[in-house]
Amino acid sequence: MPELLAGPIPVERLLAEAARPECGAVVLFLGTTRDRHEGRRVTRLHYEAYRPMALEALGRIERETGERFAVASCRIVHRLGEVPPAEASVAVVVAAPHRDAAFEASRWAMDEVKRAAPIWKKELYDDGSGGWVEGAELK
Amino acid sequence: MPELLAGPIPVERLLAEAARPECGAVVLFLGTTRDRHEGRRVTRLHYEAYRPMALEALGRIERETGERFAVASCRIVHRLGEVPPAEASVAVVVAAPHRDAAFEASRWAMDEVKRAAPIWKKELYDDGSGGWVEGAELK
Amino acid sequence: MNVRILFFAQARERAGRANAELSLPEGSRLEDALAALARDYPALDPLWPHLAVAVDGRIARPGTQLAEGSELALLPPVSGG
Amino acid sequence: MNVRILFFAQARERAGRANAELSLPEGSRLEDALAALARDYPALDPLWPHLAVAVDGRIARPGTQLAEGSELALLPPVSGG
Repeated sequence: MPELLAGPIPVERLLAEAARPECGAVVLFLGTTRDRHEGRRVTRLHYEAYRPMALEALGRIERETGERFAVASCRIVHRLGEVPPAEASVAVVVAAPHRDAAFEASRWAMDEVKRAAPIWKKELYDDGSGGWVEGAELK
Repeated sequence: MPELLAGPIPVERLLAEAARPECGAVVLFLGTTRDRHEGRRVTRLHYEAYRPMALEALGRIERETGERFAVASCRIVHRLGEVPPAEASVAVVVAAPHRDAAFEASRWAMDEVKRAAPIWKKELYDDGSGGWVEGAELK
Repeated sequence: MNVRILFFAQARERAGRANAELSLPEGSRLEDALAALARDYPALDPLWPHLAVAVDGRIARPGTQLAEGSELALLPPVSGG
Repeated sequence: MNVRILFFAQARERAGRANAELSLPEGSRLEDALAALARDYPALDPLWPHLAVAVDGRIARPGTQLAEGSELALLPPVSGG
């Protein structure tokens, strides 16, 4: 089950929940906030979501990851609200018997999160202005 | 700098050390102990290393990962001694500006660890016997 | 009938609000609601070509039939992650 | 001269020990040390085709010149990770 939460992503809990004795590989992807974008200084990011639809989209991605790849589990957690530089805005955790599937599944799931979840990111700059990040049109 | 250590891998510390404001992606790979191998029940793994040469090999892999891929950092930590099922025996942490490079670098580094580091794994079975895992001949 | 409108991200900022109620004749379709919104919120004009619209949590086509209490969401291009 | 031998993994188990000292004539090469080890530890026989050997932490060829205090390591196929 995916989660949308305010505040830091509980990475250690996610890893503990992903660990299972029939798996030899866990891949954790963290998307973290960069402090520069196209030459401007980013002081923080603001995320918002259409929550019920985002949870459904992330849940669909979790399930589809399990169907497309030989993995035992896929969990996606996205942070909302303000995220300072170097902190994680999204975590994807995949556990799999073998590492190739874990890497491929994690990458695919992350691409899908960016493509298909109704979540938006605004960059806030050091001059007080802000800009929504150019994204992907939902289909 | 790589580490060889007894006891659980301090994943949270490694992630905190990897986080940096110019990076948008962190990929953590954990190799975990499986409880079955070719139909036998594995109760734990035993790892040993030729420590100075293993640290040199892992350090070389960390550096070469940074040269081959557009990543900001690569850290490798391998646990030695006994490792129970579902616990991590190895961690590779890569931070990069963009996620594709982070995934590719992590995967390459992990393949290299298995191929080139003088570290050995013995499976201990529930009947009290054990077996060294067939590995890669060093070149 | 009344439907609920949710504005997100740029749509929220351009509309100046996060949500609204819209009264429509019985039998209205999504395209009727969108025409009303285009009239009421001219600041949304540059966004329309890029907006997806969901009805009750699913991306919907303009011919979609609305019902009392339907939830319409205006969804700019997404940028999660 | 004396060199130090380190046995790892299967080599350690077959040799029945983790390390040993070996006395060799001055000017000995790695191949001379390996011949002595093959004599002293027949249980290593099935392993030799698969062993790599390091001298002072680097994989070495049989012609490598040894020195007083050299550290030789017998390295079975590796299986870290």
